[in-house]
This record gives sequence, C-alpha cells and structure tokens, in this order.
Amino acid sequence: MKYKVQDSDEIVDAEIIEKISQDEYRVKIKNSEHIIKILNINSGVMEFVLDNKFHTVRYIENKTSEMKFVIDGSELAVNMNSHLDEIVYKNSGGSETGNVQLNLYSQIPGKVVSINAGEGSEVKKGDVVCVLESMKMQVTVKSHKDGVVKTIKIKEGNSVNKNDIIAEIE
Amino acid sequence: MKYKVQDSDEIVDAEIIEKISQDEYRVKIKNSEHIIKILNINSGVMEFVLDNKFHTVRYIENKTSEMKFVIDGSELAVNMNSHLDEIVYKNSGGSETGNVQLNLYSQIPGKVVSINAGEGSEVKKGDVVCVLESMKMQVTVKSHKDGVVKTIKIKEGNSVNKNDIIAEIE
Amino acid sequence: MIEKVLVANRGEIAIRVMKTCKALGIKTVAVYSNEDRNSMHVKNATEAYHIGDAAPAKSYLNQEKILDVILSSGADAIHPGYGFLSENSEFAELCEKNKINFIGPSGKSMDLCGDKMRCKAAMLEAKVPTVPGSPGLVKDAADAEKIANDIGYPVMLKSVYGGGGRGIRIVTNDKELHEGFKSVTGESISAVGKSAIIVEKFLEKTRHIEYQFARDNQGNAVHIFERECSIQRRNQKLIEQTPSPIMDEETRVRIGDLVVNAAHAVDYTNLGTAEFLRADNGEFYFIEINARLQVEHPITEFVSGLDLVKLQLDIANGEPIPFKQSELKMNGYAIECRINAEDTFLDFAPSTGPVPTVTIPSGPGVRCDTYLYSGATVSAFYDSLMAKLVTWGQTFDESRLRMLNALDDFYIQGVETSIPLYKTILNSEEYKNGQLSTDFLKRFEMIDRLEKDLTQDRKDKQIPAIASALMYSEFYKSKIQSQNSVNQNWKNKMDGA
Amino acid sequence: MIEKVLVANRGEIAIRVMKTCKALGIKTVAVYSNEDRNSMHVKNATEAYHIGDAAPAKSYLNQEKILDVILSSGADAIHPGYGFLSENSEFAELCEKNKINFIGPSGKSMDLCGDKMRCKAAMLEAKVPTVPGSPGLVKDAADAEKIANDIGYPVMLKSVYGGGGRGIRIVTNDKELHEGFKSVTGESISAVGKSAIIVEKFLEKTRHIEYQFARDNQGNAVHIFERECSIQRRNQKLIEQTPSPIMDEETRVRIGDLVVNAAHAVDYTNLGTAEFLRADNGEFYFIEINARLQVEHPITEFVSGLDLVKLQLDIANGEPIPFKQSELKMNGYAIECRINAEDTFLDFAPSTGPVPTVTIPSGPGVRCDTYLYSGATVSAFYDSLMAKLVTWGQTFDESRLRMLNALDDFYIQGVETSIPLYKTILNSEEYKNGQLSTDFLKRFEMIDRLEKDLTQDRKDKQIPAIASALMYSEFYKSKIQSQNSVNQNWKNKMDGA
Repeated sequence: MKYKVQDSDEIVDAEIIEKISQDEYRVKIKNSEHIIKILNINSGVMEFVLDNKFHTVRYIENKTSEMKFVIDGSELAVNMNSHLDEIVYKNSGGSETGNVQLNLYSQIPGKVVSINAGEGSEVKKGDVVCVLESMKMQVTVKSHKDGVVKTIKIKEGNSVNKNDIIAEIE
Repeated sequence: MKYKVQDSDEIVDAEIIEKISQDEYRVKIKNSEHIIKILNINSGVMEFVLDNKFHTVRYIENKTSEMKFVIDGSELAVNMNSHLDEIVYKNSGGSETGNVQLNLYSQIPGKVVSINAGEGSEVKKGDVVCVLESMKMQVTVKSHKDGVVKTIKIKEGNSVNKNDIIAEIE
Repeated sequence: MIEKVLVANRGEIAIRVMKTCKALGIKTVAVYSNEDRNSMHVKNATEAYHIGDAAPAKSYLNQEKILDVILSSGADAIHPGYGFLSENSEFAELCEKNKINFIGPSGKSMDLCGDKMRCKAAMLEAKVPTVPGSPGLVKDAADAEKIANDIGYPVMLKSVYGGGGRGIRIVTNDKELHEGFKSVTGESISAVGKSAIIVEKFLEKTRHIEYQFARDNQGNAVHIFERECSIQRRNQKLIEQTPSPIMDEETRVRIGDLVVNAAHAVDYTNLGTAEFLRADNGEFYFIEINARLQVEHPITEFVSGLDLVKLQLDIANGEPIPFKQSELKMNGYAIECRINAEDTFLDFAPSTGPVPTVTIPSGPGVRCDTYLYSGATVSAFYDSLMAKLVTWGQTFDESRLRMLNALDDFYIQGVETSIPLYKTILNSEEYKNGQLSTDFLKRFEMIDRLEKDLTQDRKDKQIPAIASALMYSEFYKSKIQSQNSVNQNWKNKMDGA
Repeated sequence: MIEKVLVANRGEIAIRVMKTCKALGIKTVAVYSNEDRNSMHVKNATEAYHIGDAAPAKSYLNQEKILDVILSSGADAIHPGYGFLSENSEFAELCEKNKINFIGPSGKSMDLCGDKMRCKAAMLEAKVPTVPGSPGLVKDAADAEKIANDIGYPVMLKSVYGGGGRGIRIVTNDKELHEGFKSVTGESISAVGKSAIIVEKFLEKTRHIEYQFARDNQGNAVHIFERECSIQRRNQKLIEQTPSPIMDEETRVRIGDLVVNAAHAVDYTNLGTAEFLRADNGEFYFIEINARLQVEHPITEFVSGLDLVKLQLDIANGEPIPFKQSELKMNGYAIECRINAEDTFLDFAPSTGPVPTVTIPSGPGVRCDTYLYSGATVSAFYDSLMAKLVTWGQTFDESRLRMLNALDDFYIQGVETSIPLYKTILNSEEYKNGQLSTDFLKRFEMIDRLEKDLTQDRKDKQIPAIASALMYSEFYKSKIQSQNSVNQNWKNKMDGA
C-alpha cells in the first residue's frame, strides 16, 4: 500500500511484514524495518510502542482513501491507496475535490448575526459572506474562493454548528 | 417506605410527594419536606442538589432490601423495606444472616502463603486461619468467630481475590 | 467575621475562590445557570442555587436574583470574581445598602476607577503620570496642533465615537495633523453624525506592565510587585509573567510608590491592579485601575507566597494588611498561560463543545486553575478561558521550561486551544530574550511561525502516522476474518471506535 | 554532560524524574514490565523498553536486563529512583564499570552507608552521636549491666536474631536486666538455636527527624534543612513535614553541621538523607544514611525552592553545588501525605485493582505526584504508594488547611486509600500542636478516632442517603413503566448503571 502524510509530498510504500507475536508486528516503511508493540486498544484509541517510542493514536475518521486521527496530540490525515500517485495527480486537477470546494463551511458554532452576500452575488476570496456570534465575539465567515453565491444555507438569528454548510459558491 | 442508614439505629419513613418538573422532586423524609433537583445521570452516577447542596452518588448494588452506594466519597448501605422494623428484629435473632456468618472471606487479593487452621480444627475469634501475601506484605486472615473449620476453600500457593471465601466456619 | 461567601461567578475563578474559603472554614454559596448544571463550581460549593437561563443577563448579571440568593442562603459576603458584576458599582452599592460585605472596593471608589477622565484627573493630582495628551476634547485643529507640539510627535488623533481601529490617525508632524484632523472628523460625522476628538501621545513598542496592590480600611497600602502582560491578542492578555524582564529594583520601588499613591488617590479598599504602559524609552504611564481580582493573580501568589483571596477576605473583614511593604520579598519567577478554547488560525475564533477527556498537568512548580474535567463542556455563552496554567521557577528559564513541559502534558480533547501557539512563543528567541511588547504576536509573525511548527510536526510524524494507519487496517481486517481468541478482547474494544 | 537518562523505576517517582529531565532537554528512557504496559511512566518517556515479567526480580531488579537496555538505548546515565536498585552497591559498581553515570553515590560510599555497624563507627569518629549502647555484641549479663549503667536506664536488650518485636526486652534496672537477659537468651535459643544480644538505650516518645543533604565531587557539602517524618505505621512513613515543629534555628544549624560532617565521613556524593531519632529530652541520635532520593523530597523542594532532581543531575555531571549553605533560606511550611492503596482497618493491608475514575487535587500551594489517571491500575506486584499529595503554606496552618482541602478533593475510585485516616490526623489537636512521635497513631488511638469519624460521617449523611435511595427507585421504576420522551435520555443513561 502507498501512503501520503499530510504536509508531506512524499509517497511512501509501507506494509506489515510479520506478526511476531500476539501484540508485536514487524513492518516496513520507506524501505526500513520497524517493530510495533501494541500496548492497549480501547474505544478507538490505540497505544503502541514503535521502535521503543510510545505513541497514542485516536482514530477519528476512516474512508477508503483517507484516514484521520490524532497522534500524540496532533490531528493529521493520511492518504492511502494502492495507486496513490495517480490519485494525487488527479486531485491536483481538481476533479475529485471539486465538490468539497463548492461548499463554504462554518468553522465555529454560533448564531447568525448577518448575511453579507446574498444568493446570486459575486464574491472574491476573502469577502465576508456572513457574521456569526459566539462567546460574546463576532466572527466573520469569508469566502474561500472567487465565485458566485449559488445558495445560502443559513438564516439570520438561527444557530449553526461547526462544519455546517454556510453557502454554496460556484 | 422505611429506610435505615448504616450506623444509624433510626428507622425513617420517606416518600416522594410530588414530581415538580422534569428534574425536580419534592420528597418527605422524617416528617420534613425537601427539594431534590437532578442535575445529571450517567452510567450509574447521579448528581443532584438536595436543599441547595450538591451531592454525587454512585450506585454499587441494589438488592430488594439493601442498597449500597458511594455518596460524596463515602461508601454506605441503606436498608429499606415497607416492614423494615420486623426485618431488623429478625436479623438480630440471626436467622437471616446465619449464612453470611458461616463464611470467612478474604478482604484482600493475594497469594496464599500458608494455611494455619486445617479442616476440622477448632478456632477462636481472632485466630489466624491463613496468611496471604500481596504487595510484598504478609497479611493474616483471622477467624471472625469461635467455631470449627468445616471446609477450607483455598490452596497454598494459589491466588485469591478480594471477597473470595477462605473457609466455612461453623 | 465573614462566615459564608456567595461567589457570584462561574468557571475557574469561582472554584479558585472557593478553595481558599474552604481551607479557611468559610462556607460557600454557588450560583449557576441552566448551562452550568454540570459545572465544577456547583460541585465544590457548600450550597448551590440555580439562578436562571444560560445568557449572562438572565443569570450571572441578574442583580436582583443574586441578591435574593444572598439573602435566602444567609451569606454575609459576596465575592464577585472577575467579569460579570465584579466592577459594577451599582451592584456594589446594592450590597452595601443590604449590609452585605462586598469583597472589593466601595461603589464610590469603583465608580471613580471606572470613569477614565475623572480617574486620570485624580492621578495627575497624585502625581502619577498618565499618557500625555489633551486633558479632554480638543476644540479644533489649532488646539490639537498646540497640544501635539507640547507633548511631541508622533501623536494619535482619536474620535471618542470610534473604536476597533476606526476613527484613529497617527500623525508625525503639523501637516499630517491638519490632514488627519479633517479625515477623522469626516469619518466620525459620516459614521455617527458627530465628531469629538482627543489627542494622545503615540507610544511605540509599549509594554503592558501592571502592579498588584492592596489597601485596607485603615488606609494602609502596599504594592505586591509588577506583572508584565505584554503578550496579547485583540487587547486581551495571553501570557503574563513576573518579574518583568525589563524591571530593575530601583524602578520597581519607584513605580511601586506611585501605585501606592494611586490607591490612596481613589480611596481604594481591598485588592486592585494599576495598569501602566511602559514606553520604549523607559517611561511608565498609568492607564487604569482594575477594581477586582485579576485573572493573572496566581503569578503574584507564586512569587510573593501570599494567598491573595485570603488577603481579600482579611481586608473585607476590616483587618489591617498583616505585613509591611518591607516584609514582602519577590521569590523566583512565574509565568501564566491562559488556555483559551479558540482557533488561532481562525483569528482566535471561539471553539466550544464537550471535552470528553482532559489531562491536567502537574509537577514541581506547576499550578493549573481550571473548570475542566473529563466530561466537562465549554459553553458558547461564556468566555473562552478554560484554564490558567501557571509555573514557577528559581530562574526565569526554569519557569519557562516547566511551562513548556506542562503545555506538552496538557491534553484537551474536543476543542481547539491556544496551547500550540504558546509552545511556539515560549520556544522563540524573542520571548527568551524578553523582547516583549503589546504587538509581540504581529511584530514577530508568531502565527506564521506556529503554522510552520505545526507543518513540521506533522512531517516529523510520518513514520508513526503510517504505522498507525497500518495497525488500524490490521485490527480492522482481523476483526472480520479471524476468531483468534487471544485477540478477541482487543477486537471487541476496537469495535468501540 | 548527561544527555539521556534511563530511569530504572516505575510509578510516581519515574514520572517525577522524567519531568525534570524533559524540562532540561534531557532524553529519557523508561523500562517496563508486563504489568506496566499501560503505566504512565511508559507514556512520558522519550523511549520505552520492555524488560520482563511483573515480578520485580524479573524486571526492575534484573540488573543484566537493565544494563542491556542502557547500552542499546545509548543512555549515558541512570536514575534509580527509590527502592528497587537504588541502594544496590553492586549495581552502582556495575554501572561505574560500564562507564555509565549512576546518579547517586559511588558503590563504595553506598556500601559503607548500608553496613550499619561500619557506618556507626564512621559517625562516632566524625563526632556524630548515635544511639548509645554496646559497640557490638555483649559477652554476658554482667557486660550488659555495665553498659546499661554507663548509658542509663531504660535500655533495650535485643537479640540480633529477633525481629518484629520478638527477642526484645525493655528493662529499667539491674534486676530486670538480669531477668531479661535470661529470657531473651532463652527465646533466641529456642527459636534459632543460638543467641547474640546487644544493648541499646531505650528512647521514649522519639521523633523521626531527617536532613536532606548534598555533596558534590569536589567535596562541597550542604544540608537542605530537616524533615519531620514521625507519623508512621510499621516503621513506614505516612505524613512528613518541614520545618519540624520542635526545631529552632540554633538546633537546625547545629544538627545541620553534623549532617555535613556525616556526608564527609562516608565520602558521599550526590543527594542523600541523614536520619535521626530525636529523644524527648532534645538529644539527636544518628540512625542511618539513605543513599538515594527520598519519597518525601517534594516538601524540601517546596521550602527551599530547589529542584532536587536537577541538583542530582548537576552533581552527577561533575558540577559543584551551585549555591552556598548561607544562601539557602527556608520559605514557609510544607506537608506531604503518602496516599497509599491500603485498608486502614485491615491493619493497612494492600488494596489493589483498577481505578476507573480519579480526580487529582490542584490549587494554590498544592502539588500531587502520582501515576494515577482515570483507567490506571494499582498492581499487587509493587508497593502501595499511589500518590504523594504535598501542600505548601506561608504558615503551618495554611499548609495544613490546604492539605485537608486537597484530601477532600482527591477522589480515587476502586481501591481503599489512606485518605480518611489523614483527615482524622490532620484535624486532631495533637497534630495541630505538633505532639509528634513515632508511636503517634497508637498513642492517640487514631484508628479508633477514624472509625468514629466515619460512623459519624455516615450518620450525617442520613438525609442525602435516603434521598439517593428514593431517586434510584424513581428512575428505576420509570425506566420500566413510562415512555416519557423527556426522561428517555436519562433512562438510557441509567441503564449503564
């Protein structure tokens, strides 16, 4: 299998070579061998020692080609696929990620104070689309790209959760 | 219903008078009224405010006539029954608790180092029945009453858990 | 003697106040909103009273409701904490009227501290320097020019109706001043229909340095050293430390004497803080008095050995301050990091929600004041301060390294926190060298540096991250395929994922 | 310079050593047994190596295995903590031989400290008083009588083959001595076939007072004040405090000077503790040197401001002690309670098992060194110390009240603890007045008083306990009968009970 760790451009081959014992594995990552000793598994949290260094990982999300987890306190994503290089190539062309880029998400929970860019209006990347209020603070949600606001998914005075869709911007 | 709290000789009448709201109750305990406001219930732990004082209770055991819980850090038992006075009377006669008094329990977990009173031997209250080892310490288990050791339920070198039966003493 | 204190607050400060009360055998009364039914301060109090809805106006700011609880619970004193009603002179007077011991200054003194113009006047009379500028509004551009030339350029033209950076111009000579006067006037009129301008000396690379002080009913006053709180975002303090790296003993005593004068000048009682700007040329300018216990009081507790809440209670009981200025000695170094629930990269936007798991740091020289516990919730209704992590060391570097260590150990699941930013700051040469100023974050591009640190961190985790992915697949696969009894237990656990 | 330390220990002390190492940028290597795969010290180290089975002999006492890990991990130093290999001179020499920096005294000095007869001789030469008595075995009753009359009655006749109270007689005059000599000889012969008796002064109402000291490779030595550790059970310390309530400055300096002499006399390097008995008449008698970091070192850290592990590392690096005796000042009061997993009423029998939930106390002047976390396990294989709760105060009473408060806040689910006993002790007039002695628990019948306190506590909880029972029935019943949607969520939660 091939793996790509968030923020790294490197595509790495990795596989399990041997199950040494009930809780120990020999793995090969980037042409070098490592020993993993599993210490504990509990509700999506795994603790293991890799080459004599303790790690704790909390798995958040696991899709076919992407996995998200918090490892030693840092949240990160790993892309994986037997043909990862091709996928990376495609993604840079935008074909697979197009849908993601359509939606503008709320990155905080809050109450909608105002909608500053109505449906049909043209926006530039960084333009304010709406204003939310949370913890006595007003926070602006800005367009993530140049485009036209296709639909607005929120209403003034209503509450939104983190990761709710604010608008579709084409 | 009648209640008796561990270490208190008093038998107390208590009942729920009224459910004031979803989380508030008016109760009568010992002829005086109290307000209970439930704050939180989670895996056997209940948090409530009684007459404006916060309490947390973790329920451990609930039998027909006895309930055990940890309230505000103290473990205690409450006996309850609609005819508690009669039961208390019976218990003092020993008829219901006879069986409990037969068994000598281990009050710690440990390894059996030696058995000092074999089957058939006569013991006085306080005599050593066996010696256990735990955390590098030897601890003696003493007879809880005068009697004859009917059966020994443990073996030298084996481990016992807390509350395992060590012996039956008649 | 105070026997029962109502703590009119929530979160870490309510808990902190109760700790001292409890240790002194003083009963405590908590109040809580709907939102706070599972909050720690409710559990810690001798008594707890529900006071209303989540919104502060309906609970923690509801003066009548809180007064009701004081009276029905039989509390004889009230501790307001910080925020909420702590600097509300009307409420302080309401307490006085009802013979309830308000732990803080009198309503009258609080009023004076809160009115910046009157307070500034009182300070000038007491010979405490304030930021040079017009004594009030300027009449016209000519008036402004005269003042500018008196105090020296650069100066700031400020519309009193402005705010948040609007209606402000920094000008460096007479020509710029006249142009600026016109545009500020124009902006102000177009925004609010009127204009009123003041002139103030513009200070660059200023440090925020404040003094803890105490004054008792008998009029004895002491200062309890300075705190430097220059590292801020949006005028909110993030990191505080004491002693300040630019302070020497001569200056400490000289400004400390001014602070004592300031406390006398406003007839202050109980604990307060005098805030100063320190200009790059070494001059100190009084800004304001905070008439309450400050968030950052623990660093003063560490270096003075005092329990400041106890001192508040003593003074409120009418006792004289139990020590003399000369008996106070500074011992070591302390740093506080305010652990906020916020997303540094979203312009410090709040991050709220449940915190299923938290690991609170501890160790030699570490103190953590927090309302967090595993299962707590960070509410969107109140402010974003979840915890105050405070460390002490014999040397500055010891306190700094202990802080970095404690930040590493602080694990808060579920919300974004300011912890990563603090690691970047505390590791920076500029912080180590004490190059502090209120524009520290911007001046040294700390957010960009944080982003680089996090990117590097993720890159460094390449091997363990891939190992984690491999192991997930392994346990996921084996769950379906094998019935190996030894692994069964683990597989069952894994199903909880 | 030490760059990587293997910590040959587990539990709270391993974690505590690692904290200082981490803060100083020194890498750490943990070792762990099968039993400790989920233990905190494994998580905190830079590297962690599995070293064998649960039994200490197969893991933490396995010298070869630990040496292997030192060599393969590239650690250049070893910190032994306390217990296990910490006072094993053979192991210290093994490290020396392998050019590994053993953080502690040399094997030779450790040997001398461990041999009580040789150590006593060295002390007598250095004019450090030891408990008066026969220099070795006595020949016969006449010899014993002569010594008894030299040192004064009462004396103790002790068979060297005895132990645990057997083969000991306390005698108060010549007649009793002759009778006692016969019976001790008889008991010893009937028990082990031989007899060998020593005579020692019998001291009543003694206090256990010890001194922290440090000595560097250059031969500089300092003492870092005393600790009083009189509250014990079965010769194990339960509560320690500093300063000792009976100590005045003159005595502190006088005994402190003796401690420095003692350190020189055994050519000690690194940190150690000199233990004394203090008789009721005020005399101090040296007992022994503990050649390691003590469990109770945090109270010394609190009052001295020093990080003692850092000082150990500095000395191990060959650096001179970075301060002079005259620069050390005692600041405030500190108390430590050893939070043991044990059942006070079962003669302190161990209590082991999982700890699903733990709440660790915090606050001003509170420090808790522990390996506990929610989900930890107290193992039957190792000792019963789960946590050290340490508080500091400006006054003794402040430290005591903070301790009571922190004990209240310390919630450990799943095992019996010594916490209730400490509350009874710390609330007692005898403790408040400093009437300490090694038989404190027995002398003041503390276990009986604890029992009374607990009974009273349960009686006081009558109303909330009955309320709890009422509410349980209510929610239990409604779970079955009603389908009320509002309560549904709670009922689901209750099913988890």
